[in-house]
Amino acid sequence: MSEFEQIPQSLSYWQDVRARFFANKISILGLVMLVLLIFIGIIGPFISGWKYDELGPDILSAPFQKGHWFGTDDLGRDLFTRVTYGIRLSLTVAIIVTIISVFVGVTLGGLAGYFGGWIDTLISRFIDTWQVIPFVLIGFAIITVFGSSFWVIVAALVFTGWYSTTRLFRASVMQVKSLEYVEAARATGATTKRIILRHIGPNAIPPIIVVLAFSVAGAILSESVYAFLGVGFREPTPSLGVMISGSRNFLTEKPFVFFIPGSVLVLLTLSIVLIGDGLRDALDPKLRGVK
Amino acid sequence: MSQPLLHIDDLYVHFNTSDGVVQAINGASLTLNPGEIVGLVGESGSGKSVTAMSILGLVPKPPAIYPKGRILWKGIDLLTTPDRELREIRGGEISMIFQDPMTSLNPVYTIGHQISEMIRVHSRISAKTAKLRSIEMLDLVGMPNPAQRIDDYPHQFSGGMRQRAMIAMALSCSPELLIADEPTTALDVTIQAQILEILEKSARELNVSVLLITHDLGVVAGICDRVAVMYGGRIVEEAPVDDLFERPLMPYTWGLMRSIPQMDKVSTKRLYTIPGSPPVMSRPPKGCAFAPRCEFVIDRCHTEVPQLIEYAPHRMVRCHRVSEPDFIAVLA
Amino acid sequence: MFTYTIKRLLQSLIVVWAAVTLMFALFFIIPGDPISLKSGEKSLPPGILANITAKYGLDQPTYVQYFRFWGHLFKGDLGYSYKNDKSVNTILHDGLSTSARLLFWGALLQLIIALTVGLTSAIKRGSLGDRIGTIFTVGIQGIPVFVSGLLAQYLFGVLPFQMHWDWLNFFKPWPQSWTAGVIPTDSWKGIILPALVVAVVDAAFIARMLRSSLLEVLRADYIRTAFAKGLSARRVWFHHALRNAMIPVVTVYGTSLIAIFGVAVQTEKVFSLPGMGSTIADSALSQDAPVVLGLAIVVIAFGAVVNLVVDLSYALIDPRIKIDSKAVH
Amino acid sequence: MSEPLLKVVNLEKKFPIQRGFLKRTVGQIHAVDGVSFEIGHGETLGLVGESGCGKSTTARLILRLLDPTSGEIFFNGKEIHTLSRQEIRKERKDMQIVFQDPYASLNPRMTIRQIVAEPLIVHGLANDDADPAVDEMIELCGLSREFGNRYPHEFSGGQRQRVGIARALITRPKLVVLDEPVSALDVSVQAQILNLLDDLREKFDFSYLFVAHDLSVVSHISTRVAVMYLGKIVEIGSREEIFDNPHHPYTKALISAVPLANPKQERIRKTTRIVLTGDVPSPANPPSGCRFRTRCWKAQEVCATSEPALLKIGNSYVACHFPEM
Repeated sequence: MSEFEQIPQSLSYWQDVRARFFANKISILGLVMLVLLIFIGIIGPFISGWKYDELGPDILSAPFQKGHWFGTDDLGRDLFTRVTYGIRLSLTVAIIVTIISVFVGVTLGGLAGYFGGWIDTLISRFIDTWQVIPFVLIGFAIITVFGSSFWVIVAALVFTGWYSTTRLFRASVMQVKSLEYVEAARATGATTKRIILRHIGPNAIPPIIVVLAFSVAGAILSESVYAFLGVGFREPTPSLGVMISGSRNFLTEKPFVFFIPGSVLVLLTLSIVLIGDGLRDALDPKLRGVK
Repeated sequence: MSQPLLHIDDLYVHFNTSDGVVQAINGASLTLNPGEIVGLVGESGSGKSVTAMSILGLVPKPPAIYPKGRILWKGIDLLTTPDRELREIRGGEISMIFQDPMTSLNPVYTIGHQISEMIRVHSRISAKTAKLRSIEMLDLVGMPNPAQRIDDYPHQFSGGMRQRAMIAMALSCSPELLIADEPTTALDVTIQAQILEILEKSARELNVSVLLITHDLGVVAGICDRVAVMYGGRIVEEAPVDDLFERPLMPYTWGLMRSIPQMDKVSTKRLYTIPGSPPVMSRPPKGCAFAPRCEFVIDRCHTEVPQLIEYAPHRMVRCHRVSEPDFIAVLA
Repeated sequence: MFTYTIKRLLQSLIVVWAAVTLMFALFFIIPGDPISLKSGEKSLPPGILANITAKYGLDQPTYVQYFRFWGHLFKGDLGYSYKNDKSVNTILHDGLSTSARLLFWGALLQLIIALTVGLTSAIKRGSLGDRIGTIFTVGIQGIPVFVSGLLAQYLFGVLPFQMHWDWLNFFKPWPQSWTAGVIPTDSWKGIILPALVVAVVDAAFIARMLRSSLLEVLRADYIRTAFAKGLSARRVWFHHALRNAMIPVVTVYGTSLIAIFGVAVQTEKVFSLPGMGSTIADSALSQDAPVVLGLAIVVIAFGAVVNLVVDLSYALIDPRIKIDSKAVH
Repeated sequence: MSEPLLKVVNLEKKFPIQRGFLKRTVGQIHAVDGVSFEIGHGETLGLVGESGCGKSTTARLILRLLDPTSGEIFFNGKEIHTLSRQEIRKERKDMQIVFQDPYASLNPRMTIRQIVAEPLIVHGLANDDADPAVDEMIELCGLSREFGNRYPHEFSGGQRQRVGIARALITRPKLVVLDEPVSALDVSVQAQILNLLDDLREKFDFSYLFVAHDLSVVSHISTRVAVMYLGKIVEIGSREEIFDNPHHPYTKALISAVPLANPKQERIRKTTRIVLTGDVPSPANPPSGCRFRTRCWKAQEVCATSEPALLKIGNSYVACHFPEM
């Protein structure tokens, strides 16, 4: 049968996704950037020879002088050590926040999407309400009431991020649920568990992965914004937002104090956004088979 | 004999895609005379819609490229006509209706606005006159209460009524040719009967030529004067409608006609089947596009593309074996 | 359209009520302690303590406080600061004009940038400009507003000052002692830089959205119909494609107008503008709950109005919405 | 005569129309309204009608993919309408469905072999997709077993529909519901699938419920035909009776509207063709009495006031006050 000869080599969905992700130069750039930043974040504190809160005699010394690769801040602390700690802190907080947000999103979104009815109405209206509150206000409110400890900040970030994951997962489940192959699976006599695990789950996951990436980037940004405004982490915690906030007074004379943590923060979020963008294209079933 | 209205001359249309070059049309030729209703029949991917859209220059370039061929409209090559002149021909001399009346009308404007817009682009008349003309056209295609319904939006109409509005719009500037691309495929059979009746009646009344593109041989049999069959990007057979159905000469046409279940000859006999699937046009067969599925294939079919030859007056066929008397006897 | 407007208005009121209640609950589950704010660390005699508690109504049960709170709200009274004796209305009044100017220009610039970039990159899709635009619009999403604000100060203040590029300097006269960028906001040139910073982040996002929405609409059947009618490309683009492409964009623009407040807070801090945003951030910092709550209510109400306007303009763009709602009644 | 395989009595399905902020129910769509029919062993019932007539809903109700609002379904001696979700799940071994869209009805993350094996695994008839019965069924449906490890997107529409048929038949069901199985396919491929269905019926002796809008296809495959209009069966009878001697005006108009691939005959048919006026009314607000009366050329006053019952005329059952004889 000659018609079968035209069929190209068979790839599973994930093989195909991987191939398409790695065919995209920009997403590879993002991945390389992120890996480098994580690597620096892990080893940096061990190789710099300074502690992040260690006050030194050299105040605002320029990069590559007196044993400070990135120079020192106004208290003489080593910027390289602080920035590498900053990467660790940003990523740790962002990953914890994302895990909790996705957990909340998958649970609430899944409930609303799969069962519909009054559960869906309730959850959807709650999200509508939540949406008219600008995200900084939620953080302000929580931090006003509870102060700014690590877990309060995490909670504030979850409260700013949960509804977008919920909304997206709800839409995703509803879309997959209405697909004909799910009905086909029901028609074969498959159990609800099997339908969720084999048919709905695997097909609702791709959008979650994209949300995951953007949620991490969003949490890093929000954390730094809270820190910058003084309602997040505070001195001497080496958050990138704290460092940038402290650099404002030296913008004229010692701009590197701003540019170093600033560019690290930008590169960190940018690399994740680029990966997320690449993932979105690679996971899009409409683009499947397109090289 | 007078000049043909439309003459498509050895047209090639290719698409540059990420999957390679898709050779949608590989040398299609077709002639249309004034007042004629011609059917262009083919399955999905045969290139029939691309041919139709190429006439009006509606295929986006890129990805489309035109390596070869001409589309002569009253002697002018539409492929090289500058955009400004082409725009006057579009809608003014040649107009088109599409398969899906649900999506072919802009959802944010009223039907009246969309018809008047077309009229006013092609003639210098006032908005008021254009509106009156729109109502007149809707009345012609059998829309009830056209004066009121003209201010309704497309989503307030049924599929059949939208297709009527599309026909009214297409005929509003008195074109000489109407291209109908699968005009009834998305409609129910009782609505299809309405639309075909209106299409034929208004075309004959206004003396408009029609190029009717469809996959349904029944639709073609009902209203066409002449039929061209397309397969794998080429016209494989062209004949007056009675001749084609009575005595198909190309194995594809022959097979197609025997593979459709016939309601008037109720029988549980097995249908004739053409094996395999239509060709993938990014990797078309080297010789005759139908060769891999053909029951009567000979070696030459795989290596050499047959020419479209005039087998008898007005009967064009593209098949290597058409000159063998025995072969013709088998098909009959 | 009238019934639709009324229905949407009622919905907005319910949402505002719910959001304000949510904020109220957050603040008064664990009431902020005005006493310690007023007195510092000193312990007060019980009589004075009771007076202060009564002044802020904190001796009442929560539901009484809640109803009083709404009662005051209806009279337009947003409460009193714990920290100083100013009313929240006065505090609001002080910051409102600066913030309003910033947000107005920011939102306007945002729309202009988004439309220009989105449209041109869709029309010239695949061109070098489009590709640069795409990289730029993706990249900008990775830059927090306070960083771009400081960067703007450096590029349009510090650098021109040091290099004597006066034409590029937005900060004339150069401040005697540079702390944060103090910018003369009363001039047109003064507000444009912070407004640009406010505008640019979401403008990039909306531009991307508009681009993909336009490209999708251009594949629609009715666009093909429009070309087949003999319309010019310009007419098809602006009359037929743009209006349909705006339908999803309007929603995003609405959310971005709500989020713009968060952007404004950062911008005001970076440029040391005396607006509502800085006030609310500082009040949060000093745990001055009534001020945060009072200003938050104003912001939420603003957000609800924006949502309402967006929904109504949505109905104006897309006739399917208002007509469907009419069909039900 | 023995018990029929499937017996449907007075089947009804109403869908609520929900609107607004709190999703209030503002009306009902009466998709299926009192449908009764039987399918005998080895028989093929064609269910025809235009879009929105309720034919696909009927098919889903029989399989309990949708729960009926009221009515009874007897299948293979069991009362399907009373079964719990657990019990109906087991019953699906004996009643299967093939869907219209061969692109949407196959899970893109599963290989052909996994898709075809799923019903066996679900019903505990096989442990995994390595079961020889799977490859056998794949080949029986005209696909090569080497392609069992491939994914649906690599196949053409006709090939995917073969996969859908293989999945439906692997448990050797007694009843197979075919919901527009060939309407998404090209003409030349459609014949292949129709022949395959014919062959399989001969080999395994199932009953088919063949749902379609295309009368030519239905006339080819069915032994009996039921015609639906706006949620009701207007005529049901043997294939020959329906096509040679239709009694209901709607059936007559429907048959007359189909264009035949025969120019000479078409020219004659065109002069006598019954072209119905107007559109099908909304199922949310159907006409009183006979639902077809708004488009019927024979409608009288009585058609608006009283609903015609399905009565025996000749060898068919017809719901009309003024049937054609």
